[in-house]
Amino acid sequence: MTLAAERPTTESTTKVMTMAAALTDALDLALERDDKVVMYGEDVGVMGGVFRITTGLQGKHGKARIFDTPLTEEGIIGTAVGMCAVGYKPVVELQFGGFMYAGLDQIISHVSRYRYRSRGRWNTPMVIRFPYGGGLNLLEQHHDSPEAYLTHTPGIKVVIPSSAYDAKGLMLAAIEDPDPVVFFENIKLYRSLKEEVPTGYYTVPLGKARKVLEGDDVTIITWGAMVQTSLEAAKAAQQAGIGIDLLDLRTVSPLDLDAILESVEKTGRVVIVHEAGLTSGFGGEIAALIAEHALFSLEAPIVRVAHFDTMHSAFNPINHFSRPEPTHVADAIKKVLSS
Amino acid sequence: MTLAAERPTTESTTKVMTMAAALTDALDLALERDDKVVMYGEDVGVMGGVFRITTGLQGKHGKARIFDTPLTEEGIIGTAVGMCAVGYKPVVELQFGGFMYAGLDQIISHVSRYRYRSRGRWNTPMVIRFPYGGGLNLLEQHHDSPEAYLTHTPGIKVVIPSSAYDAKGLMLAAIEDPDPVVFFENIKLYRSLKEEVPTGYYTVPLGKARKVLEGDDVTIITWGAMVQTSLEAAKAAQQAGIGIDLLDLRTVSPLDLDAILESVEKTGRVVIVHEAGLTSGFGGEIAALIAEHALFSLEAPIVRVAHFDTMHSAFNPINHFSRPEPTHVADAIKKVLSS
Amino acid sequence: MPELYAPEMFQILAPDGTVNKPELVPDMETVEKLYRQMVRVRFFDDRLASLAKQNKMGTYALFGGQEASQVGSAMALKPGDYIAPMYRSTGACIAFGWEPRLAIMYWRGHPEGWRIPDHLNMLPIIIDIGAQFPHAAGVAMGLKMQGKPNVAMSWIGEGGTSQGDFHAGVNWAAATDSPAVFIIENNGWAISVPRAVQSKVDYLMRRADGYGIPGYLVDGNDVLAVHHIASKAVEDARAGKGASLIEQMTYRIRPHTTGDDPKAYRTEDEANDYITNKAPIDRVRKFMTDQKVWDEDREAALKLEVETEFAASLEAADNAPTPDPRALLEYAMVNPAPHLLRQREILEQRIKAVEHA
Amino acid sequence: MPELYAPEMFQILAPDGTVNKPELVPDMETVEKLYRQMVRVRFFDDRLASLAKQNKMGTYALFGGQEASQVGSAMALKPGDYIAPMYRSTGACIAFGWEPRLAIMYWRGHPEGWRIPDHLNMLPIIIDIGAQFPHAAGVAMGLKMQGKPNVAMSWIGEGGTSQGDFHAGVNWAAATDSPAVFIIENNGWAISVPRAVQSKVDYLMRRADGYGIPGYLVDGNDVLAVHHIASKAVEDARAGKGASLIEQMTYRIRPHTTGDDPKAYRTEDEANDYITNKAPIDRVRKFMTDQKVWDEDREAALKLEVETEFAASLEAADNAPTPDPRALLEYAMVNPAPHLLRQREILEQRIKAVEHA
Ligand SMILES: Cc1ncc(C[n+]2csc(CCOP(=O)(O)OP(=O)(O)O)c2C)c(N)n1
Ligand SMILES: Cc1ncc(C[n+]2csc(CCOP(=O)(O)OP(=O)(O)O)c2C)c(N)n1
Ligand SMILES: [Mg+2]
Ligand SMILES: [Mg+2]
Repeated sequence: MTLAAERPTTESTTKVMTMAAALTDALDLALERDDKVVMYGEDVGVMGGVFRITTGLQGKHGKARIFDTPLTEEGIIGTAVGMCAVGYKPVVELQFGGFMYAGLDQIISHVSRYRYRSRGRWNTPMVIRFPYGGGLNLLEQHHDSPEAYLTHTPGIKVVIPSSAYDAKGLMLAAIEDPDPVVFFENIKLYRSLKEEVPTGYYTVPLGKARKVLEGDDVTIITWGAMVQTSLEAAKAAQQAGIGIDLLDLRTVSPLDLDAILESVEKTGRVVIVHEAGLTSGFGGEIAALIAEHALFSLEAPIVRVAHFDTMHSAFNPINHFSRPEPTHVADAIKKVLSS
Repeated sequence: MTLAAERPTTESTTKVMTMAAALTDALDLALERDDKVVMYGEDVGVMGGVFRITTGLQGKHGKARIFDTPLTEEGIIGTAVGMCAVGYKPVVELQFGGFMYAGLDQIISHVSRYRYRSRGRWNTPMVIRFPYGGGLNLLEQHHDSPEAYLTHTPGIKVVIPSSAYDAKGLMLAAIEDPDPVVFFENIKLYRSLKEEVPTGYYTVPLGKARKVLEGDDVTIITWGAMVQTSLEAAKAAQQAGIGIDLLDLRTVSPLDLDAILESVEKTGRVVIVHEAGLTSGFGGEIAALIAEHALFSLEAPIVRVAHFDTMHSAFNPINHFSRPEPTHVADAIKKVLSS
Repeated sequence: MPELYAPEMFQILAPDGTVNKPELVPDMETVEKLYRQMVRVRFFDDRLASLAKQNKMGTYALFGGQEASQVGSAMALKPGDYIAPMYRSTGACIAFGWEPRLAIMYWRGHPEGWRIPDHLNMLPIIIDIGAQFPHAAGVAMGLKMQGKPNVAMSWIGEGGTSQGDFHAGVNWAAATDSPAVFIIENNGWAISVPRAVQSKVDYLMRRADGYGIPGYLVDGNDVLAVHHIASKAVEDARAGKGASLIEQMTYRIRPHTTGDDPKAYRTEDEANDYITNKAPIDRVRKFMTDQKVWDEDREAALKLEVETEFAASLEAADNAPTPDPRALLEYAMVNPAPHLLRQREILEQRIKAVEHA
Repeated sequence: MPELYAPEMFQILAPDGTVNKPELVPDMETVEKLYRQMVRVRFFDDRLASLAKQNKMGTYALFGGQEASQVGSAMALKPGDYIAPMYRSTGACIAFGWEPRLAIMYWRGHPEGWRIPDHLNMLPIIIDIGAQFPHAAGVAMGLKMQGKPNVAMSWIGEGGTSQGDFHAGVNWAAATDSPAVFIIENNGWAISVPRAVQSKVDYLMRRADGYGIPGYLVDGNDVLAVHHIASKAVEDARAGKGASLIEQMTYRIRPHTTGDDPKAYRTEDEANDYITNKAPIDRVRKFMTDQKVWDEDREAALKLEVETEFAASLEAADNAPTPDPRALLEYAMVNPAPHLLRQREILEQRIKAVEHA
C-alpha cells in the first residue's frame, strides 16, 4: 500500500493536470519510450478520441503509431492479440466500457488465455483502455462499470485509477507490464479533479492500494469515481468524530489483500462501495476474502453500497437514487457502526 | 427449500431416466404444450445435438418447431430477442457453455435489458441452454462454467440442476417463466446418474434450493456436478460423525438466500463449492451475503473450493488437481471445522 | 476473375429537382406525403439541436441531412411491420409513428419516453452498434414462420457494417429467406472516421452478393429513390422473396451528437456543399413547385403545422411529471427475485430520506 | 442489377489424374514434395483415428480427406510466415513444421504438447470458431507495419463463415491492406449441418467482392490447384497487394471428431463417393505414375518412411514423462498475482497429499 505522501521525489518538475491530461501525458511518454507501443481504436487518431485523451498524439507520433480502425470491438481486441504475436504492445481504446461486451469473447477466450494456452510462446502484453462510469447523463451503455466480468476472467489485470497522479503512473506501469491489462478511465473524473503530476516518466505499481484517509472505526474499500463519493461521506463522518480508513484499491486485479486485511483487523467494520451492480460485483469477492481471512476481526456485518441490479439506466433525472452517492455511503457507515 | 422427499405425488407414472433423458422429455413436453415454443441452434435439428438432448424432436414436432441454424452464437441469441418480439418463446441451444462468450454481448446488452429498456413493451422470455462443466476430457472451452458472468448480469435467471428430476422440472419452469433463463446442463451428469422421474408435466420452482443432506456441523453450498462431488465428501464426513447440511442451490439466480441463512445459522460453518474459477466466482457473492446477513452465526471462516484462476485447462491427465474433487471438499470440511 | 459489375446509384429526382426516371415518380399524393414527413422530422431535429444548445436535452444523436433516407424507407412500411432502429433513427421512428413528445422525453432520459407504446412495433433504440441486425433477423424469421405478410426493417451506419453483428444478422435473414430489409445509411462518417477506413470495398451494398440476396445502391438524399427501392425490397419480402440490403448514400450535416464538434475532423465546406447541392427537402419542393402542386402558401401552412405540432409536443414533454424513482426498479424482472425486493426496500428508504430532507 | 459472374472452380489435376492446365503444373520436385507431405499427414490422421478407437487419444478433430487442402496451402508459406490454425488444421500445422510427436501430445492433453516451440510461428489452435481470423489480421497488420515480406495464413470451416469474427477479421485485413490469406475449407458439413444452412449464397468466396479483395474458388482436393492459388495469394500479399479469400472445396470423410457418429446425419455413400472419385492423394499418385516419376517401389519406400517417423513420434509421445501438476498454474500470469500464489500453495498441498497417499 502506498500513502499519497510516498510519491516519487526524484521528479523535479510537476504540473497541475486533470486525469485526462495525465493520461494523455502517459500515452505520449509511452509512445516516445517504446517503439513497440502502438495505439488504435475508433476515433483515437485524427480526432484524439471522444474524450480527447489521445489528442495531438497522431500529429506528434504519426499515423503508423496511432490510428483509426474499422468499427469492431472484436476486431480491435482480436487483432491486438495478433499484433502481440509479432512483437507489438498494442494500447487499444474502446469507446466506452459498455461496448467492451462486443469484444468480450476475445478477452475471455484469447487475451486472457493465449499465454497459458501456448505455454509461454505467445504473450498478450496489451492494454485495453476505455472510459466508464456514470454521472454524465450520456446514453445507455455509456455508463456501465464492467469490471466484475474481468475480475472473473483469469490472466488479466484490471486497473481503475481515481486520481491524475495515479492514472499516469498506473498507465505507464500497465504498458510496461508483461500481462494484459484492462484500464478503466472514469468519465466523471477525467476533468473534475486536478492535482500536481510529475511531468516525467514514473510508474505506480499494479496491485498496491492507496490509503486516502486514515482512521480507526470503519474501513471503506472502493475504487474509481467512488473514491470521491466515499471521501465526501468519510469527511463528514470524520467531522462527526468517526475515524475512516479509506482504501482506494487502484487495481482490482491484482488485489492488495494485505492492505485490506490490515485495515479490517484494525477497524472491524467494512463498507465496500462500487458503481457496478451489486450482485456478483467485485465487492462480493472482497467480502468473501475478508470472511475467509479476517472473519474474527469483524465486529459488524459487511455492508456493500452498489448500483441496483438493473442496467445502468439512462433515466437521467433519477439515476442518483441507484448509483452510489455520498448519502448512500453515509447511510452505510451508520449501518455498519450500529451493530 | 424443497426436500427431495417433497416431490409431486399427483404423478402416477414414473420412469427411470438419466438427466439427458429427463431433459429430452421436458423439451418434448414443452413443444407439445405451447406452440410458441421453438427450438434452434447448431446441430439440434437433424442430429439432435452433440449430446443428443433434442434427439427425435425434429422427427416428432417438425422442422418448423426445431431446426438447425447458421453457426453464430450472436446470431442465435440475437435472433431469439427478435423472435420474442413476435410472440415466440425460443429455447435455443449453444453447443457448449464456453461458446456462450461469442453471444455474451447479446445476453448482457439485450436479452437482459430489453424489457427494462422498453419499459415492459418487449419481453425476452427465452431459454438459453447449454452443456457445461469439466471432467470428460473434451477440448478446451468445452469445460467452462461461466455462471458468474451471468449472475452479474441483471434481469436474467440462471438455473443449474444436479439431478434428472430437477432438470426436467426446472426446464419446464424455465420455459414457463416470463423472464429470460440461462439453463446449464452438466455434461458429466447427463448420463452418469439415473433416478425415477415422473413421465408427465411438472415444474420445480425457480429460486428454491434443495437440501440433499441434513446435518448440524457444516453447511456445504453448491450446485451442478459439484453436488455429487460434495456428496461423496459429505457422506465420508458423516461416517466420521460430522453432520453435513448439503444445499443444492438448483438456481443461482434467483438465489435461495433464506435456505442458506437458515442452514448457516444452524451450523455456523460454511464450505462453498463450485467448478468455475475462484476469483469473482458466484461463491464470492454467496460468502458476501452470509457476511452481511449471518455474520454473527459464523464460527469459522468461510472456505471456498473452486477451480484455480486459470482457463479450465485441457491438460487431461492433471486437471483433477484443479477442478474440485471430493478430496478437496473433504479438506475444506476439515479446515472449516478446525478453527 | 471476371470483372466486377459497377453498381449505378439509383436516383429518380436529381438534386436540382429535375426528374431522371419519370416513369417511376409516384402519384403526387405520395410525393407530398413524403415531403411533409421530411419537413416534419427535420423540424424536430432542428429544434432538438437548439434545445440541446440551451441545455434542455440530454445527449441526442442528430439526423439532420438524412431525412430523405429515413423517411423514404420508414414510409415504405405498413401496419404490422416492425422496425429495429439505432440511435440515429429518430426520424425513421417518428415517420413510423413514434410520438414526438415521447421522442423528446426519451432523449431527455425520462422513463416515460423509454416506454414504447403497445401499438407501436418499434423495437428499442439500439446504442451498441450492430446489435439491431440480429434482432431484425429474428423478427423477420418469426413473421415468416407465422405466415404473416409483414417485414422487419432496420438501419445501420456505414461504420456499423464493420461489426460482427452486421454480418450475423444479414446472413441469418438471407439464409432463412426471412422478410428483412437491411439499410446501410452511409453518411460518410463514423464520428470522425471516414468511410474509407471501414472497408476497402467501394460500395458496401456489394456485400449483398456474398449473402445471396439483392443489393441496392440508392441516392439517399432522393426521397423518391429511397422510397421506391425500399418499397420494392419490402414488397419482395412480403411476397416471400426474402431479405435485401440497401445502401443509401447520404450525409450527416450536423455533429455526431449534441456533444460532438465536427471541426476536429472535417471541413465546414463539406457540409455546406451538401446543404447547397444535395439537400433532400429542397429538391422535392422544387419538383412539386415545378409540378404546380406546391406553392409558398402551402409551404407556410405546412411550416405552421409542424411548428404547432412540435410546440404542443414540447409542452407536453416539459409538463410531464417528474419521474418517480421507483421506475428504476420497475421491469427489472417480471417476477422480481429476492435481491431485487431487498433493493426496493433500500430505494424506499432513499425516497423517504429525500422527502424528509 | 447486372448478373453476377459465375466463378469457375480452379483445377489443375482432374480426379482421374489427368491435367487440365499443363502450363500451371509445377516442377516435379514440388509435386513430389506436396505428395509426400499429403501421404505423411494423412497417415498421421489415419493412425490417430485408430489410436482414438483404442482409447489412446483425447477427443481429436480428424482431417482425413482434407489433406490436399491443408498441405497445398500450408506449403505455400516460407520461414517467417505465420499460421493461425483451427482445431481441424493439424495437417496444415504438421506441413508447416509442427512435430508429430507434439501434435500427438497436444491431442492427448499433455501440457508439453501445448507448448508451442519457439522457432515455430504457429499461433495456438483455436477451438472457438472464428476467433482465429482477427488474430491473423492482427499478425498481418503487424508484419506490414514492420515492413516484413511475410504473411499470415488462417483456415476456417464453411460453417465458421457465419461467425461475426470471420467478418471482422477479413474486413480488417482488407481495409488495412494487410498480408493475410484467409482460407475457407468447405468440407460440406459443420458437424451435422450441411453447407446450405449456413448461407444462401452459392459460393462463400463471393464475399471477397464485398471486402474489396480477390476471391478464389478452388478444387480443394487438387493439391496442385490449392498450392497454385495459395502461392499466388501469398505472393500477392508479400508484394504489398493485401489480403485474399480462398474457398477450397473439399470433404471430411471421417467423423467430425473422434466422438462423433456421422450416421446420424449423412449417408455412407457420400463419403464413399468422395473416397472413390475425389481422393486427393490418389490423383497425384496417378499423375506422377503417368509421368514416370513414381512407381511402386517409391511408394513402398515412402510408406515405410512415414510409418517409421510416426512410430518414433508415437513412442516419444508415449514415453513423455507424466505431466507435473504444477503445469496447471504455470503461465497463468508472468508476474503471478497474490491469489495465484495462494493457489500454488494449495496445489503443493494437493500434490503432497497424493504423494503421501
Ligand atoms: C458497439 C459500439 N461501439 C462503439 C460505439 C461508439 N460509437 C457511437 S457512434 C459511432 C460511429 C458510428 O458510425 P456509423 O455506424 O457510420 O453511424 P452514424 O453515427 O454515422 O450514423 C461509434 C464508434 C457504439 N455506439 N457501439
Ligand atoms: C464459437 C463456437 N461455436 C460452436 C462450436 C462447436 N462446433 C465445433 S465444430 C462445429 C462445426 C464447425 O463446422 P465448420 O466451420 O464447417 O468446420 P469443420 O468442423 O467442418 O472443419 C461446431 C458448431 C465451436 N467450436 N465454436
Ligand atoms: Mg456514418
Ligand atoms: Mg465444415
